[in-house]
Formats: sequence, C-alpha cells, structure tokens
Amino acid sequence: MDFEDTPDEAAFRAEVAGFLDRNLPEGGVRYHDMGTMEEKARRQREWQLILHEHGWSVPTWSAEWGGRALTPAKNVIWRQECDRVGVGEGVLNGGLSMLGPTLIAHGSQEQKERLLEPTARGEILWAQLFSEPGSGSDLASLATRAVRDGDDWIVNGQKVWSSFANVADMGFLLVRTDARKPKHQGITYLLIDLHQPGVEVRPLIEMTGGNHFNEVFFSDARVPVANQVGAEGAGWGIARTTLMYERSSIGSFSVLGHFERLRDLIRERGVPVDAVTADELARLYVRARSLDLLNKRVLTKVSQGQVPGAEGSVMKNEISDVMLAAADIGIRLLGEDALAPGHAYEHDFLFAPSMHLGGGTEEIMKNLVAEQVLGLPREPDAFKGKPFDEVPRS
Amino acid sequence: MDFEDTPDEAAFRAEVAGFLDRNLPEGGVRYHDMGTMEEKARRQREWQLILHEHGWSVPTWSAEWGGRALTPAKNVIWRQECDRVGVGEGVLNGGLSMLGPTLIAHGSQEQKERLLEPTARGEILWAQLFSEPGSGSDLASLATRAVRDGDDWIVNGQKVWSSFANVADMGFLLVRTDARKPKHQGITYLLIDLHQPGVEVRPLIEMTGGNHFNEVFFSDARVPVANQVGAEGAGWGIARTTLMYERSSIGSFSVLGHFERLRDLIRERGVPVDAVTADELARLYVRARSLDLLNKRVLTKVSQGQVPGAEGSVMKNEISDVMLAAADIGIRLLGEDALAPGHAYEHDFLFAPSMHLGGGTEEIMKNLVAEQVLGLPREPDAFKGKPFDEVPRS
Amino acid sequence: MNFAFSEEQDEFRELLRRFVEERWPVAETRRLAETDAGFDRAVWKQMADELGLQGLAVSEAHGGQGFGMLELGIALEELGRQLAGGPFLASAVLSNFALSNGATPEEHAEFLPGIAAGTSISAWADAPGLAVDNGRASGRVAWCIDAHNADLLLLTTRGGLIALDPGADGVSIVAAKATDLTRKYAHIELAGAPVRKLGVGLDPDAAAVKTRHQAVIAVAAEQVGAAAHCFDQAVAYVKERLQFGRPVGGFQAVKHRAADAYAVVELARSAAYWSWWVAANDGAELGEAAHVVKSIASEAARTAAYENIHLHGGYGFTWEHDAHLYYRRAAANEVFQGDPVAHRAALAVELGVLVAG
Amino acid sequence: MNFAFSEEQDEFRELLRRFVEERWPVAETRRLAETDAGFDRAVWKQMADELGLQGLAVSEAHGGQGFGMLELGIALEELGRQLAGGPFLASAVLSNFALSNGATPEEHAEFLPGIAAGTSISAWADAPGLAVDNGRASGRVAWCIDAHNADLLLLTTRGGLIALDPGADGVSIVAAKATDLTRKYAHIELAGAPVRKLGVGLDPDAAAVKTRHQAVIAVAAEQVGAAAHCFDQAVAYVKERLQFGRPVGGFQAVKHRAADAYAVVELARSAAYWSWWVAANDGAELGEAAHVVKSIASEAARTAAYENIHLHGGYGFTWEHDAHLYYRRAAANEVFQGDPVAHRAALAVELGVLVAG
Repeated sequence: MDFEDTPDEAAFRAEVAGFLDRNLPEGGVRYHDMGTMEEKARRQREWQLILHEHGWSVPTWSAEWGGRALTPAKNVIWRQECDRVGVGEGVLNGGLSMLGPTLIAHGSQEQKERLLEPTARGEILWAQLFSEPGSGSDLASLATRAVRDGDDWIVNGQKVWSSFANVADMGFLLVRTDARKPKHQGITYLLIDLHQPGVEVRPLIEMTGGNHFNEVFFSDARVPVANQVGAEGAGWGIARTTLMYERSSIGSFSVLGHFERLRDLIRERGVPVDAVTADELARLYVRARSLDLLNKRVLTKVSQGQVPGAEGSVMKNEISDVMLAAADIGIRLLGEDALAPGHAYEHDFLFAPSMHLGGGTEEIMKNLVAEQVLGLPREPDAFKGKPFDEVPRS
Repeated sequence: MDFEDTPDEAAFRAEVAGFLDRNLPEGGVRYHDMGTMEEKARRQREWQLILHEHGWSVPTWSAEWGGRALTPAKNVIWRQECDRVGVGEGVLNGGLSMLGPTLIAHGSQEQKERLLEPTARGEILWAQLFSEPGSGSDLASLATRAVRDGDDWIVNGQKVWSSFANVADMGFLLVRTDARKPKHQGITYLLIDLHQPGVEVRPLIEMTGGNHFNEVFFSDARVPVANQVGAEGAGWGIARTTLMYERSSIGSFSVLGHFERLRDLIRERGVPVDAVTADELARLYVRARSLDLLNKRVLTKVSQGQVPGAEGSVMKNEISDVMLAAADIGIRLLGEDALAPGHAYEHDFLFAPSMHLGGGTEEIMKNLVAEQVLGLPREPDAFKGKPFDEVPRS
Repeated sequence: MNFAFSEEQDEFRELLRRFVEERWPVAETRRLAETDAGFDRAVWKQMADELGLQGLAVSEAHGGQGFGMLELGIALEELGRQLAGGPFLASAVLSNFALSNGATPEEHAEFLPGIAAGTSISAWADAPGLAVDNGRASGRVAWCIDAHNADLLLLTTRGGLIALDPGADGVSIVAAKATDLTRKYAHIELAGAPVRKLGVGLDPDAAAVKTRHQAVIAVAAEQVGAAAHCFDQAVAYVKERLQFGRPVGGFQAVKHRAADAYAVVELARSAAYWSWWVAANDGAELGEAAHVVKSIASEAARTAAYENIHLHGGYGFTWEHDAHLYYRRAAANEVFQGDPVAHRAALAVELGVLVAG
Repeated sequence: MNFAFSEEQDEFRELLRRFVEERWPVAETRRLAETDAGFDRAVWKQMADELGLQGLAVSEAHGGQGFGMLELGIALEELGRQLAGGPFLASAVLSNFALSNGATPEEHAEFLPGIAAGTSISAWADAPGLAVDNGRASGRVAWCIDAHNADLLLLTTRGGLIALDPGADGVSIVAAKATDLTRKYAHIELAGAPVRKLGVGLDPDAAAVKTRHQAVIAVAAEQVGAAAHCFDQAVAYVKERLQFGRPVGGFQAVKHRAADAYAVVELARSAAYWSWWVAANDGAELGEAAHVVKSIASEAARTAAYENIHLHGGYGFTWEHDAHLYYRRAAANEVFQGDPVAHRAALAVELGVLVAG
C-alpha cells in the first residue's frame, strides 16, 4: 500500500505535465470559460488536433487505433494532470470515451478504418441517442423505430437527454427494429448523420436556465446499413458496452473540490461559521475524503486487472449526495444573499437535483449494487420474455 | 379550532381525575414499578376489579357489555388522565383492547355472555397468538395447523412474539385449517385455554436482557368448537379487526416525553450542551411537537366520525424515529458513562431497534401509507390466489 | 380539543382554491415572473373586490373583514400552492403585522384602509442596520419583498417602526432579479431619506419581536401550501408514468419516498395549523410556534420540491416543468427571517437546553 | 499509487481469520462475557505462540515481529469481526503505543518484551484528571479497558506517562459490568499510589496526542471489522429468509437498505486503510486521519449493527442472536477517546472552517 507515485508513475506524471504546460493554448480550454456551445466545440476541436499531433488524443485506445493503451493507473494520472490545468473531454466525450471504445470492441474493420481516426482528431463530434421521453430508467423499452428500405434504415421517433447533439455531427443511436421480440432483443445500434433532412435537434432548457441536453426528432431520417454496428437485433449488448465506458469515464472526479470551494467561500466572506454548520462541513469533508479513498481503492483494483463492478454505482450516488449537501451548505452560508442570481451556489443548487437522475437514477444505482455486488434477487418482472409491443407504456 | 378542553370535556376530565385520585391504591399501579410479571399481573387484576366496581373497567365498550361507549375525544382524556397517574392496561391490554372489541364485533351471543364480563373484570387474562417464526411481515402465511376431531380442534405448531403469554389464561389464536386454499382463506380464529397439556410457554429474552415476549408451542392442544370465533376459514377477516384495535390502542402516546427526559438529564448532569447537540435536541423537539399535533389532528377526525386510515402508520414510524434519535442523543450526553449498565438511556438504547419491528416493520408501515393513503399500486404478487401449500416458505 | 377548521373556514378555503386555480395558477405566476411587477393589477383588484382578500385580517373599522391568523393562514397556504399572490404577503400580511404591532390607533386608521382595500400597496422589511437620525434615514436594505411595487415603505429599525414615501428624495429602490423567480424583490438604498417615526409611546422591541414571529408563521403557511402542491403533483405523476410495464409508483423505493414525503408534509401542516391558532389567540407560545414551524415547514417545502423533481425523472429537471419554481421558492423562504438552524438555536435556548450566546 | 495490501498481508489476514473463526468466534466471546476476565488464557497463549500476535507491532529487538500499523490494522479488523481478542487492544495495541511514544529506549526494553510475548498484560488509559505529586498519584479513572486483567498500568497524565503496579498500596481496581458485554472494563481508584514516571526527557504532550490519535485509528479498525461482519450476516439472512413466497432481500426497500449499508461500510473501510497507512508512515496527516476515520467508522459500525438487527426482523432483537453484541460494542467504541461530534469539531478546526474554542 502506497499513496504516492511509484518512480515510473512520477516520470509519467512529469511527462504529461510537461506536455500540457508546453502545448496548452493561451487562455486554456476550460469548459466553463469558453462561451457558447459552438465556441466550446470550435476551441475543443483545435485543442484536440494539438493533442492528436502529439499522440495524446486518445491515450486509452489501443496503439492500433492511434492510442497509447494507458493502464488505469496512468490514465488516472493523465486525467489528474488534465484536471489540474482545467482540460476535459467536454463536447468530445461521446466520441472519445463512448463511441470510440465501443467501435473498437464491436465495429467492423471498415467502420473502424473509416470512423476512428476522424473521431480521435475531433473532426467527427458524436452525440449519444439512447434515452427517450417514455424510456428513462427502463432504457430497453425504447420505441424509436427503424424500418429497412433497400440499403438504408429509415428512422422515426424521438430521443432526449442527448448531450451536445446541437453541435454534433453524428449520433450513436438505438432503434427498435423488431417490436414482436422481447424488448432487449429487437434493438439495433446505428450511427446516424445528424446533418440531414429528417433530423431536428431542439436544445432543452434545464431548470438551471442553461442548456446542456437536447431533444432529437427523426422523421424518415436515413442510415445506410454500412452504419449499422453489430448484427440487426444485437444493439442492446453493444449499448451496454457504451454504457460501461460512459460510467467508467465518470470515474475521475474531484469530490474534495466540493469542500474546498466552501472553504474558499468562508474565507472570502470572512464571516465566522457556527458550530452546527462546521459539523456539517466536517461531515461533508469526511464523506468526500472517504469517497476519494474508495475511488482510489477501485482504481487500484482496476489497475490490477480486476473488473470494477458496481462500486461505481455506489460512487455515483455518494458524489450526488456530497454535491447536494455542498449546495445546501453553500446557500446557507450565503444567507439572504442566496437570493441573488448568479451567486456562488446558484448553479450548484439548481444543478444538484439532476445528479440523482442523469446516468441512472439513485434507485437504479442502488438496484445495481444490491443485485450485482451483493447478489440480491432481481425484481420479479411480469413481462419477462413478452414481446415489446405487448408491454404497457405511458 | 381550539386546543383547549370544551366545558363538557373539562367536566369529564375532572370526573376522571377525581375518580382516579380517590381510588388509586397506595403505591400506584405503574407497570415498571411492579416487579415480576406475576406481580404485575396480580396487582393489575386487583386494580381492574376496582375499576370494574366503578364502571371504568372497559370505558370504550358499549353499555350492553359493561362499558361507557366513550367518544374518541373522551377516550383520549381518559387515557391522558390515566397516563398522568401512571396507570395503563399493561398485561390486560390483550383482553381489554383487542379480544374484547373483536368478540363484540364477531363473537356469538353465547361467547360474549360467557367471556366478556370475566375479561372486563380481569379474571381472564389474554395473549395474542398470531405471529410465527416463519410468518412475520407476511402474517397470513402462518402455518400452525388445526385439525377437527369431533367437537374439538387439535392444534399443532408454534407462535412467537406473544406478549404476556407467560401469565395469560387464554389466547386468541390464528390457525390454518385448510392448506389447499389461498393463504387468507384457510385461517380460523380460535380461543385457546393456555392451562392445558400440549401448551408450552417459553419466555423469550430480548436483546435488552428483559422479557416481554414469549414463544408458545402447541402439541395436540385442544380447543372446543364452541371457542371458534366466526366461521371456519373466516379467521383472517376477524384478525384484521383485532389488529385494527391493536393499532388504535397504540394511538395515545406522549412523544414529547422523549424530549423532556433528555432535558431532565441535562439539568441533572449540569454539563452545558454543545451547539451541535442542541440543534439535534431542537430537531427532536420540532419532530415530537409536530407529531403530537398530527396525532391531535387524527383524533379530531376520529371524533368527527371519520375513519382514521393509515395515518397511524405514519405516526408509528415517526415515533420510532423520535425514540431512536432520543436514545442516540441520550447516550451522547452521557459520554463515557454510557458504558455503565443501567444508565439513564441503556434501556431505551437497547429497546429502540425494536420500534421499527414490532406491530409491523417500518417497510410494511410505509407500504400501508403508500397504498392506503396515497393510492399507489400494491407490489405484484406472483402467488396471488395460489393454495397456501404451494407457496415457498423458509 | 378540536383540531379542525370551522365549516365557514373550509368553505373559504374552497372558494379561494377555485379563485387561485382559475385566475392565478402557477402558469400565470410563471408568466408574471418575466415582468418587473410580478402581478396583474386586474387580478389584484378582483382579489380585493370579489374576496376582500387584502383586508382579510384588517379590522372591520378599517374596512377589512376582521378575521385573524387562521383565515390568513388558509389564504397563504392556498396562494402558496400556486406560488401566487404577488404583493399580498408584503402588503396585506407583513405590513399589516408591522402596523398592527408597531403603530398607534391613529396610524392604523391612516394606513390600514388603503392596504385593506388593495388600493395601496405597502412593503415591510427588518432593517436593524439603518442609521436613523433627526427624521432622516441612511443605509441599505439588501432584500425587501415587493418594495418596488410599494406606495408605502415600512422598516423596523432599532428605534422602532418608520414609514417612508418611496418617491421621496434620498430613496432609491431597484427591482432585483432573484434565484426565486416567483417573488419580486428589491434593493433599497437610503441616503438621508425623510422618514416618519410610527408608534410613538409603544414598546418598539416587543412590536418588532412579535412582527418577526408572525412573519415567520405567515411564510410557513405558504411553505406548507407549496409543499402540499409539489407532493400532490409528484404522487399523481408516479401513478401515471409507466416503466418496466407498470406505474413507477408501484416500485417500493418510489412508494417509500412518497410515504416519507407525505409524513413530513403532514407534520408541517399540523405544526402550521397550530401556529396559526397560537398567533390568532395571541398565545404565549408565539415564539416557540414560530421556531417550530420554520424548521419543519422549511424541511417539508424543500423535501417536497426536491422529490417532485426527482420523481418526475429528467422531465422534472426541465425549465418547462414548474417543479423548479417551487424548488427556488423553497430556498428563498428558507432564508427569510432566519434559517432553520438559527430558529432551532433560538428554540433550544427557549427550551432551556442551550445557553444563549 | 497502490491502494492494495501486499500478498503477505493478504495471507496474514486469511490465516488470522481462520484462527479467530476457529478459536475465538463470537460464540466464544459471548461465553467469555459471563466471566470476569473476558478471555481464555490458553487461547491467549496460542495467539502469542502460534501467531506472535501480541508482538506484531513490537520491534524485533524486543521480541516482536516488527510490523507496523498496517498489520495491526488487519489484526484488529479481523478480531473485530468476532468481537474477539480480550486484552489484545489494551496490551498489544494501546499500551504498546503509549510506551512507544512516551517512554525511553531503556523503558521499551524493560516493558515491551513481556507485552510482545503475551506473558505480561498491560492496560492504558488517558487520565488527565489525576493528581500526581512526589511519586504518588490520587484520583479516579472511571473506565479503563482490561485494567483488572493487567500486570502493568499505564496512565497518560498531564505531566506525562506514568506506570503503576496494580498490586501496590493505594491502587484499587474493580472490574465493571458495562452495556458493552464483549469488552472488559474496570474502574480505577488511586489514593496516594506509588507511581513511576516514564519518558523523562521526552515531550509528554506530543506523545499524548500521538497516542490518542493512534488509539482512535486502532479502534476504528475494529469498528470496520465489526461493521463488515454485521453487514455480511444481514445480507446472508435476507437472501434466505422468505416472506410472501420470496426472499425478503428481493424487496426493493430491503435491497436499498443493504446498498446504503454497503456504501457506508466501504467508505469506512477505505478511510480506515488509509489511516493505517498514514500511521504506519508517521504521516503529518495523523490527526486528520484519526478524526475522519472516527467519524465514518462509527457511522458504519452503528449503521451495520442496527441494520443487522432490523433485517433479521424480530429474531435480530433476541438475546440469543449475536446482533445485539455488535450493537452494544458499537456504542462503546463510539464514545472511546472522543465521540464523532467531538472529532468533527476538531477536524473543522484543523481544516480552517471553525475557530477553536
């Protein structure tokens, strides 16, 4: 057990830090500092090209596809150093951390050759198109349908909660191609060009007043069969790969930052904290510190080649609770000034309720822990094995 | 709206208080002050005779059976005044508040004439015999069986969590008389003489180290058919009546007492309380005060002839939480002295975990609220309508 | 003991609920959030003419209906359900309290009739930091509800209640956007503004304390209404929304969340109704009631608002859904006149388990 | 970064788990609870002879194995699972810490070999209230773990560490029953008892602080073991127990309780392992680690003990079931060397968000 870098890790960290310090453009590429979504996309693409030139665009991908096949431990260091200078995947996350690894695992040779390099260069910007208004926790009940017409699939339906779809070029899309099969068996995985008639992207305004997600509508939109990943009807299994990569890309987070921001606020305001609030701050710190350590334990396991399992679900719920508690303490510290829009905790306070929704609700996460880690029985499902179109939907 | 007694209520309160003050025996009849279970039974029976002579033995029963048919509002006053002088139903609770009302509702004329008066006088002491080791939350899955032999039922099986069975004369007992029917339909309600061969009562020691409950074993014990309440197979419906009366007899409680005991402890010890603990104490008080007020709202509804509904389940869970929190604060206040056995909070601390178990678990209570008050759907039951003997049991 | 409203009170609630649902539903509150005033003068006039709402708790001698906190509580709870009412809280409630407690009978006769008729709007704030000297006041009141809509400003200063003309020299009132979109706030800056001292001869401290306690109890009534609305909306939704082929409200985790929210809403409602009764009867427990109800009603309002978002899934997180309006209001009400932690500290002192300090 | 134990450490854990499950399972702890000593000298000797456990963290020069807090942590966690070990905590852990920090090398050589061999049992307590004067001590130590089993008493006084012979004049040690049935406690009364001052020339305050932090970290290791055992037992039971024709562990409410308990146990375990590493490396974060781990491990131990009772239904509430033994121990460990609230207050000061006072 050792919480410090090994000599090899320390050398790698120095290499990464050196690279970043030398190449980071003037003004940085901090997601929140880059203005409109279009501006974010433009500047992130420029930075991605720099990364690509130096072989850092897709460090976890295999060397065959332009990557460095970083070990989990080194990937953590890579991300820590990126965090340090405020660099993240941002609008490129879908391509770099979800679609790319999925294609490497399940795509055809032709698809990989055609799509991976432009994705790594940031030329193709990807959006995930899985969730639907009627399919949230029960994602596999999705109803967007595709019908075969010659060498094309014709797609009709609606997706929602699609991050960055308003700036994306393509989407990885789940469609129902057979409604007479049980829900998991009639799904196909397609890659759709978003710049075509029949695709309409409508930005969604969230309760924060901001826009992160989109609704995407399909009316007779076309997908060439060459853009079908895996077999017809095999989409659910491939989607699970994507979802696994999505979750593990959330793995790196700075949960202690939530405490540090509160401490900064206290110092700034110079108002002494009462003992009750101090206890809550200490509780928050204890939770965040322990969570940070749990994350390190899981990363060590992954580094040793063990499958991470559903511990990630524990962490997602815990970090959500930390953020909710931090926002709550934050507005309490502000007192009446918490009325002012744009105050230090307005965004966090308004964003926090989404933490237990996005990427799987609190309830779904706890089910996963109970079933996959603890081995408790699944909920009985009265519709198990029933054809999709015989299951009630709202 | 008025939180004070009406003139009629005030007069009634004065009458009750006067009666109690005049007749209460030297030394009182406080349950916890009366030594062994046998001693408690003996002294409570003496007191019950005094009550009976003055027409106060069963004040909520109808006049036909020796009662006063008190309104809910007056019953509350009756209980408040009894609480004031430390008088409760104690070991007589089963007969006075469960079996009596059940017999009045469902018993035959012969049973009422034979049993109600001795019950009211405290001559027959009753124990509830419903729960079984294998049937807790799923009470209707009970397996103690009875087989007809001429004019007798022959009973075999085991009951548990039976209060006062070690001093009781008779028990109200649920048995399975038809295992081929669905679980709710094969149950019969019997009254069993506990002083017979074939009945063995074993006191159960709880984690507090005390004894409140018993296990009761039946080996070919006999119950004459004359002691069957209602029809064969109709026992579940009658049991629900008993359970309803059991729950409503829990209605009167002094939840604010939990705060007051803590305040007394603080005063006694003379150690100033820190701000964090003071906040928890205030939280406890807020919860208890609000709960006390909710109880008053429910009692007002009942007084106006409305059915109380499952608000009682809310109250049971809330009072459990109050007690758990109070015990926790109590041992915190004691610090290291909480190690001493018999300290002010040892009993409460050890007893508190049972609060969310006895009389329906926290989970069952929340189900009741969700289903009966909020109208949310019941859990799907794969065994609905299946014969009892085809449902798996542990 | 009778913990029930009278038939007349129940009828008043029904009438008011219909009025608010028809004329000022939350959709209208949402529309008005985009305006500076935050209310529609026509509806304000209907509130006065059809229901006499602004004069509900003003004595008949001053043109009001002469009711007390019980009826006011009902009104605030019902308005709270739709986040409606605009300056009703500022004028008909808070200013009315401030004047009733801190002004003389002559001053009542001067100010209350306009407030009761709805023809004059008043705003009130606690302003212990103001410097008042020689009939002039200077200083800042960071947040005052509806001050920019007011014809009359009332401020509780260390020396007692003062009245200001919002149009006077040295008075600057600027409407302020707030995280709470559904209530209107303003910043007040005073630079030697001419003020009139009210309630000469009265005990200013007693009046200030009473006004603060009543203000808390009034806002808690609104919190309970908002909480109940959020709760009802969430429960209705989980009955309808299907996932895995069945209503999500049939999943035990969702059922238990709903049961937990139900419990806290009913606890808060019980405490609120009692607090109205204490206030209506000028009971000695006024301070205790204010502390208790602020703690539990804040918890209920925030819990129910959060659960409403959560139980609506992603849809509850959209701008389009009303859920966030309640969540925002819940935060604002929580910090109004002392947050729950401060009220619990005061309660602990009052209960004798904490040394004041 | 490597948050894993070495293969040797994993093997040591396996070996120890087998030993404890065979020789000192919780059933044996329950039997020993009825005795005054609370341990079996034969098993104590086996611990020393077969595993060298008492000398685990004593240097080889003094007959120990020379390991550090990581191995000690593993031992305490495994003993904690069965509430086993008797005076191991008092002697091989707490007294060892007190001596290592507060005594001179000569004194180490005098006392540590006996402790390491298990032939001498020592007990330690914090006793800031003792009056020590002219080689004599007077006063009371209300609770001292295993003092009545001890051959040597070590007390941290305001002036530094002192050693006492339990048999000396003026020393009264009375075994005390406690709510925690599974650990043995005693009351100590000193009336002019002859004492020997240890660690002359060392900084007594630094030694006392370090000993306290290490003591907390050690007990937290035990808390994590106990929590993990309770959690495992509860999960195993809900898989087996059928109600409504299916395992109760299949009901969502039960699943989520289990998932919540799992989370807090794993958080506590993570904090505990880190705290051992900090202690093993004599890190500057020792105080922070002690505060963090006391808070989270107390929560885990209490939560898991409570859930184990609850999820066993009525059966978990019986004397016969072991669940209450863990619940009792959880309460006792919680108040040992400062409760979680006190540790969080100290942490808040250390983190710069609270002014000390």
